[in-house]
Amino acid sequence: MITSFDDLLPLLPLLIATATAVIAMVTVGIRRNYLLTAAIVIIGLILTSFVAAVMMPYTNQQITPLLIVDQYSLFFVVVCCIAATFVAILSFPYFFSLDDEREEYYLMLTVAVIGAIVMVSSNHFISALLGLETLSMSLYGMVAYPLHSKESAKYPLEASVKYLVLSGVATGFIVFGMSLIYAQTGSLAFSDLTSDAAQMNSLGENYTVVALLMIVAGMAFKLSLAPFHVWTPDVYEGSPLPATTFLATVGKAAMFVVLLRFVTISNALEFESVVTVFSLIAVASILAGNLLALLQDNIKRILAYSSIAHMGYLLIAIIAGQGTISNEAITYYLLAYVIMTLGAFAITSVVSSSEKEFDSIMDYTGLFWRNPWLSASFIAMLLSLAGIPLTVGFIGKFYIFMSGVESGLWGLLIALVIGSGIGLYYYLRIVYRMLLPVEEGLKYRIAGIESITAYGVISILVFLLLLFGIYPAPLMSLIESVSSVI
Amino acid sequence: MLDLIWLLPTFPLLGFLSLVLTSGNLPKKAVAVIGAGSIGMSFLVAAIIAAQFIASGDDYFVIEVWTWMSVGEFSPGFAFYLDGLSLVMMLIISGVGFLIHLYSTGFMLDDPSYSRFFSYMNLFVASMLMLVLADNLVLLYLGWEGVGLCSYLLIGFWYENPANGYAARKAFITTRVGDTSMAIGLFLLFTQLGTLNIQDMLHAAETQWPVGSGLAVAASLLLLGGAVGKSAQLPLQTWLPDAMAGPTPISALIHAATMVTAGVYLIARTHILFELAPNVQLLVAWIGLITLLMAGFTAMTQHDIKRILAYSTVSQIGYMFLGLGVGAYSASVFHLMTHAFFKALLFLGAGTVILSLHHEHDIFKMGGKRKQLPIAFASFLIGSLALAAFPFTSGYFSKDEILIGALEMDGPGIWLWAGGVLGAFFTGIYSFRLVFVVFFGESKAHHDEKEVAGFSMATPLIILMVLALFGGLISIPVDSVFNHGGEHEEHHISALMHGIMIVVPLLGIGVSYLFYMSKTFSIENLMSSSLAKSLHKFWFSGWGMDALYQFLFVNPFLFLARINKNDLIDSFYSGIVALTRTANGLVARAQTGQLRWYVMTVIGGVVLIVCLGVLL
Amino acid sequence: MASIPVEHGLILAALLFALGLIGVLTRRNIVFVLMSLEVMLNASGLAFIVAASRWGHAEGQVMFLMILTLAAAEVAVGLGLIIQMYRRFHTVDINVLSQMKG
Amino acid sequence: MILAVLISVLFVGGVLAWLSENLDPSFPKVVALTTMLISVAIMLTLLGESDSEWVASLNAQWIPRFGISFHLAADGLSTLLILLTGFLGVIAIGAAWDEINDRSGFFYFNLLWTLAGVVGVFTALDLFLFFFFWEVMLIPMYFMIAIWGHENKNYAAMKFFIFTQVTGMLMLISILMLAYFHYIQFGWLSFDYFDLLNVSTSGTVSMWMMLGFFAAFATKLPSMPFHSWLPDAHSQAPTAGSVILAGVLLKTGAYGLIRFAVPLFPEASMQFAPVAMTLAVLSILYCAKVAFAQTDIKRLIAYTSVSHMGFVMLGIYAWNEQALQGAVMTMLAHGLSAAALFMLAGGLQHRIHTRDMTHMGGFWAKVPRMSFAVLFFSIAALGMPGLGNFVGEFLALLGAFQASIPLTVAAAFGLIFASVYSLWVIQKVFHGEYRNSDFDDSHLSDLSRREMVYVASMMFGLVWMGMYPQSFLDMSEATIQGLLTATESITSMAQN
Amino acid sequence: MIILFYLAGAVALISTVAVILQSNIVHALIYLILSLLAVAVVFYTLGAPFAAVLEAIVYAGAIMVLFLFVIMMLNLGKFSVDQEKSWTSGRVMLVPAIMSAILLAQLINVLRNYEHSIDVVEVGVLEVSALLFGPYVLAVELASILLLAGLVSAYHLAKK
Repeated sequence: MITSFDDLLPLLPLLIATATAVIAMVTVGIRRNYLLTAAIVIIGLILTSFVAAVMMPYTNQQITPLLIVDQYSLFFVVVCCIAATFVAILSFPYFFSLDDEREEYYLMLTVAVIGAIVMVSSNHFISALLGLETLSMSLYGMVAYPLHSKESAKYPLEASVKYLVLSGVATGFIVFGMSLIYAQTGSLAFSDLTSDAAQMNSLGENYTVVALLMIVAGMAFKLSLAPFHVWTPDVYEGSPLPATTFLATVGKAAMFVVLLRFVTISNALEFESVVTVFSLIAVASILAGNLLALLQDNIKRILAYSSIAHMGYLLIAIIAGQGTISNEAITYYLLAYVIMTLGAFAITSVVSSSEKEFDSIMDYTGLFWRNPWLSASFIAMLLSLAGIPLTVGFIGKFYIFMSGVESGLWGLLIALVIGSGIGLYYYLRIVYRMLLPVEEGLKYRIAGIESITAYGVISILVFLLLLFGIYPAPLMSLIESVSSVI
Repeated sequence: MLDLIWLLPTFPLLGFLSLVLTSGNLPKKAVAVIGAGSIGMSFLVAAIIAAQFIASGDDYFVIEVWTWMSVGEFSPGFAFYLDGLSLVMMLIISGVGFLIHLYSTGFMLDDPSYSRFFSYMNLFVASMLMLVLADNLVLLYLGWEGVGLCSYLLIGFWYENPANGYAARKAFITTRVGDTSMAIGLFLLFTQLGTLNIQDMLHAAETQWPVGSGLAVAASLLLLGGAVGKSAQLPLQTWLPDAMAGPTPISALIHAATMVTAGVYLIARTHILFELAPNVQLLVAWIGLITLLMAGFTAMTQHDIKRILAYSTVSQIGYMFLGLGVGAYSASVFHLMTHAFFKALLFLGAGTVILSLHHEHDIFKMGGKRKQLPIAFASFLIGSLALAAFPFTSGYFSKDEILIGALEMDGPGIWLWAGGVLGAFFTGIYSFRLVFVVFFGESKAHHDEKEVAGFSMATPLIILMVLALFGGLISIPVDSVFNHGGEHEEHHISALMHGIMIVVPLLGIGVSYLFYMSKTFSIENLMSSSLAKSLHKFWFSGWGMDALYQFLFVNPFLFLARINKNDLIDSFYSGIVALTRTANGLVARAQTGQLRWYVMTVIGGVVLIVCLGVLL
Repeated sequence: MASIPVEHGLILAALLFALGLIGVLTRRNIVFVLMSLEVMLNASGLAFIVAASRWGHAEGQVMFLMILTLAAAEVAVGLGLIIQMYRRFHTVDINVLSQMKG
Repeated sequence: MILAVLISVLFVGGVLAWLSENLDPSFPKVVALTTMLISVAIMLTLLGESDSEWVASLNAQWIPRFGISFHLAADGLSTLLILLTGFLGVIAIGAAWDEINDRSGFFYFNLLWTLAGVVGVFTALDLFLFFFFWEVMLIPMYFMIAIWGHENKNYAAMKFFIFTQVTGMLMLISILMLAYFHYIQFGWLSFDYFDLLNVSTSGTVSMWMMLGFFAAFATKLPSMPFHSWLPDAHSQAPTAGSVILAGVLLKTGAYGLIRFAVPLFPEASMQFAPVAMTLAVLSILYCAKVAFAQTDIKRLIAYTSVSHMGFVMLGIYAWNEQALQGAVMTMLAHGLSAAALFMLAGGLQHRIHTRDMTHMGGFWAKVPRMSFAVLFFSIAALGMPGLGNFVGEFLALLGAFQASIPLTVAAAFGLIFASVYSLWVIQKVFHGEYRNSDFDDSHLSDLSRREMVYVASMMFGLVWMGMYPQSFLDMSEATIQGLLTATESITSMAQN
Repeated sequence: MIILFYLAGAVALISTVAVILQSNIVHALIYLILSLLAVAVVFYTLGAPFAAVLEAIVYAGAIMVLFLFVIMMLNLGKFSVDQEKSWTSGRVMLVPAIMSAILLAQLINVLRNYEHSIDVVEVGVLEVSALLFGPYVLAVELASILLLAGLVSAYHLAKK
């Protein structure tokens, strides 16, 4: 129950985000102006992240049973909001010439961020569900956003329908699983499922395991872990690039935080069969993701498949949950994943627009000689995804390895090695394309006045990628302190 | 002056370097001066050193120029060791070497690669001197490999013809087999005795190993492997006849006078080791004997003037091995020296013949060249007499000593002696077969050619003729090397035996005369039977050894190389790649794009993990 | 008061859930698919109500309300998509939505 | 501090070379050469200091969370290899001087960055840092092959990268395990070499950890059965790339074995030594045989490299003074001879646009100086005494003989095979009759003056190594003695 | 009450089966409404009258009417009934049925042990409201955001 100003204060980021949504909505209602809406949203999101960052050291408070505002959630509020800001900035040139009403997109984006903020702060079924669905609901809209446009290149409708139906099924599983757990524990908050109180119903372990796994299955779907990954490439490909970016970064990160909190609080790893299933899922995701990407020619699909594999890597750290650094590993890797995925998509989206997306690797032939800067950024992102030193992706992978070693997950580490080995192939394929001699003139514009900010975003991301890859110590100590609260 | 012994290999080395660095830009006259002059300087120094050494009366003299490498206990140096044996060797090498260089200045005059020729020759002499002067086995190995390399380079000197290249490679690789054996022997010696300094090593072996001990046998066998490779003895003798592909002075210098005797030198140098392994030493004798007989047979069947000489070289080195095997070391070294004289003479004579007759090698296309090629005739006559051990020529003394050594040996000595005498009979036949066929009888072709023999070519021939005739009178100062301890034994050989040894070569010459000069007997008759034909063919091919090795080693190697050109292991990795691709195909088939199938996989996945969760 | 075994209520929910699944899996008409999804969500809601009454809580009913909200929103968006799909393809067959694959 | 400066000079020089291309296309090579010469000058300052102890040590905190520090230092062995790197760096720039005209800025950038990574590898004393440099040198090398390579460059570059990267990850796992053991035994995390040396490991675990390191190093070395990336990489790489690859990059594997794999896990290494030595012997013989069958000249040389590096591994796992010194000498000598051969083969390819030996023959008449150079380095490669390779291989075999007689005897057969393939190259390319029906010989010219300088300097190096190897042996002696002393108790235990 | 629970449950099941088997979409919708109403009765028997009322009004009422509107808009006639029949054959049903059956079997398997009877206590609108406007007030607000998201998305997607 919110009784005082003290209870409200920790909600400030959420409130600012909501206010942003409201202001944006009202502004659209009064007068449609693309630039204005975008500006409002971007400023609102920056403000949100700024406030969250300022609050981070001081705040650790449960607000009503629904939300926990601690350093960890605030850290991810910052991550999600900054990522969303970047997406918003990238969206601006992308949708600039869309022959449709463009302002609602920003509205959806803001609402989706609210969903993400709720998710990262939730330790309760209701808030988790509401946050998740708020995010998904906006994403349905964002994925299908350009469907009225005549020149819309891809298949936003198909992507959106697929996402909606499959996501609905997954939500069904999550909700049903929650109801089973609620029937067992009588509590809607995340709670320890191994405690005596939880087990007193003489339901046996299997009941708990089934309930847990149904929830996990639903979450795994949202994280596109194998065998629930089939939707990923189609949705990534069909969506407009900024929406894909958002889905791949904020959507995944927020969901993973929920999974982490859920697994940690419920002590799910105490059940051996759950650990086994997690391990199988991890191995399957790593192999399936990397194998699927192997001969793929579409960059969005490659990144989709690679995200499957990356989620598999992250799951290793979840499984290593008993260790001391697995939470840090997850946090660092998630951050790394957000940075590099955002970067990779940012570059594809800079050359694309809502009329024409350049997402085949053939389109990037010889980019290195045309625009070395852009292409070098892309190579950096890809190498980071592949986990090569000097990049944040390497430190992330280092963390995962460390947590795996600490918990002795040799089988999973071998899968990780094999997966990364396969992964190199398709990342390098793209790199190699860019290094080939220039063919006919470029099909796309690589610089426009409206893209200046997008280039700014890319530079910031490259900077972060290298900074966190070469001098990760400050970030590590921050993450060490925020992860300790979980 | 003894301190300057390092100058010996240095002069030729400088000659080599200056010729290489100028890379063929010098005029031929300058090349000749540098090429032959450097060896001449060496010889001069060698002669002075020899005189001083003998005058000093010391047993040996050592000087280390610098430490080559020092790793733990292993510290071979660039150190030279001079005693009677190396003294003889260095004199032969620099002396005969100088004569052959001098001859070459004329012989090679028309060759466009004049400078290259002399650079290799100089390098050879430098290496060979290094070999014989080395005070440790590693340095000896340096020279050993160096002469092998020069041999390779010079056999393949006329590189346009692939056959020459083949012969060169064959020579190098065959000897390398022996070298490898020797290298392993070095490892063994160092591991067991802790040093590779020859004298220390021998001393240590003497004190540590009892006679007949396994280690001594192993070590001496491994060294023997090196020696038979270099000296073209069984079973590694096949390369030498092919090595005749090089220019004739090469054959004279490397494949007759010096390099091929390196094996003899090695065994003589390390004879203490061999004495510790009497069985191996006996094996040396038998190898020598069998080789000399086999080569003798083969020499009688050849047509190529140089190949006949090559087989005779193999055969003569067989004598030296025989001598080493029976303990007549100084006899062997003595034969080594005389052989150097008369075989160099024969080869250089053959060179004159070949050059005069426009590179004609087949003796049956010559005939009656006595008048046309007088100097060559004289060389051949004297050389062949010495070769056939005609009484009181140089070859007679040395061969006699070896045979006497064999006779003095207990046990199988008499058999070895008998074999050696039989070999001498063959020697008589094939050496004079050559003389009779080439210089007597009717002239069959090449009627008009004049003998090519300028001053530079004639002088060495004449000097060598003298040496071949009277070289047997030289006494070599090797007693201190071989007779450690015991007094020199007097020969107690019956007159009958002496008689046999004198008569048998003459008989050989006589037989040869009957067949090839007076035609009393006809070769054609002899060859009419099929057995004789196949025997002839068998001997002609060098007892089928080439074919055997081709079958045993070369073909399997080529076969293996051919079938595995693309690296089997690489296919393993290609297999992994193919597997990955197949896996990709399999998983990609799940991405149908059909929504209902997607739902199916999702629900199937839930069913799967729920079942797994319950069952596990 | 009468007493109903909890498992019966939950099994009823599970049955309805399974039926919903079958519906999603088998129907090609997208409207049916959406209806089946509603069945599934409704089944989950039922499960919450059953669990709530097992504990005598009101919280389960709050959750039910949230599911209701969620279902409503999903239907709204879903139907919006169906309209667009029909406009474009003049069919409600979901198999037309399979242009992306591989 | 010197080392940090050295590495930074290379990094910065690389960037400058790239940027300078915008000013004038001919600038990059000048900038690169200048950078390289400055680096060599810096390297030479190490010489004065290095006798036995670690010099130029720099130890700064980097990632305190994991006890990772930026720890660089050089001892005799490192200094030797750094000098080799510097020397071959200059040579490589020379090799590229005429060959690379296209986008040369980026080329020299990659070249210098690879060298920076290599220097880092040779000097890093923190295992994380080591791994970091280990990977850093891959990427520019990948670019070099992928951009300036020949017809099959994509495949070759990819193969190179994947092989080294995958095994590198295995090594990373081992490093982490070791660090974790340190944590368990001492209570704090550390990746420092000297800290990790104190970790006592035993049994199966230590064997697995050792194998992780071994996999990475054996791939880089390369040894059977991890060698198959090398022929492709070499044959496709541009000349300078081959020079660096053969001359320096392979040596990092051997260096890793000497510095890390064995000292960190002496017990496991001793147990594993027979296997490793067998692999080494197999490499020597098998690859020599495969080399003989090749018709692509660069591929052939590549296989010979594998064969020669087998001697290095043999020497390392024999683990006694002669063997180790032999391994080090072989590394140095092979660095020069293989680099030279690749440079000459590259030059040949540049002139006649083919590497297929079946099209060649009789070049001696056309290009005598080049032929002589190839002859010289082939002879060196086959282990001619008086040249560096002999000293290395002889010492390695001599040492190995004390460890295992049968394997050494088998390895010695490699000497025969070496002569078989070396002479085969000479025969195919330079001897025989000249015929130019198969290629365009209009550019077939003899070595230029500049090339002569490079070739001569390498010849001089080999002769120096062959005639007076003591100057090199002395430098590495202290290191080797130190390693032997450190592992003495364990090795002697294993032998009893 | 108990009988009513089972009766309503049976009705809900049967009508749901009808929904998934029906070819005529309007009929299916009406079965669905019937099913929802039956579930509403179940809610009531379990002592949740507020939920029952909402189920009837919002679910069976509002949402289903939304469906009906759309079906009318799409104007799916006789043709679609035949099409539906051809789409739903026994073969298509088989695998899904088996999979669902396995899942169901698992659920029943684990639920079997749940030996607890509900003592039905009525938890009415008061208690629920107290929660909604007490500790769960944020949930209400968030639900509004969720609806906002749905609203905006649906608005954008469904417009002409």
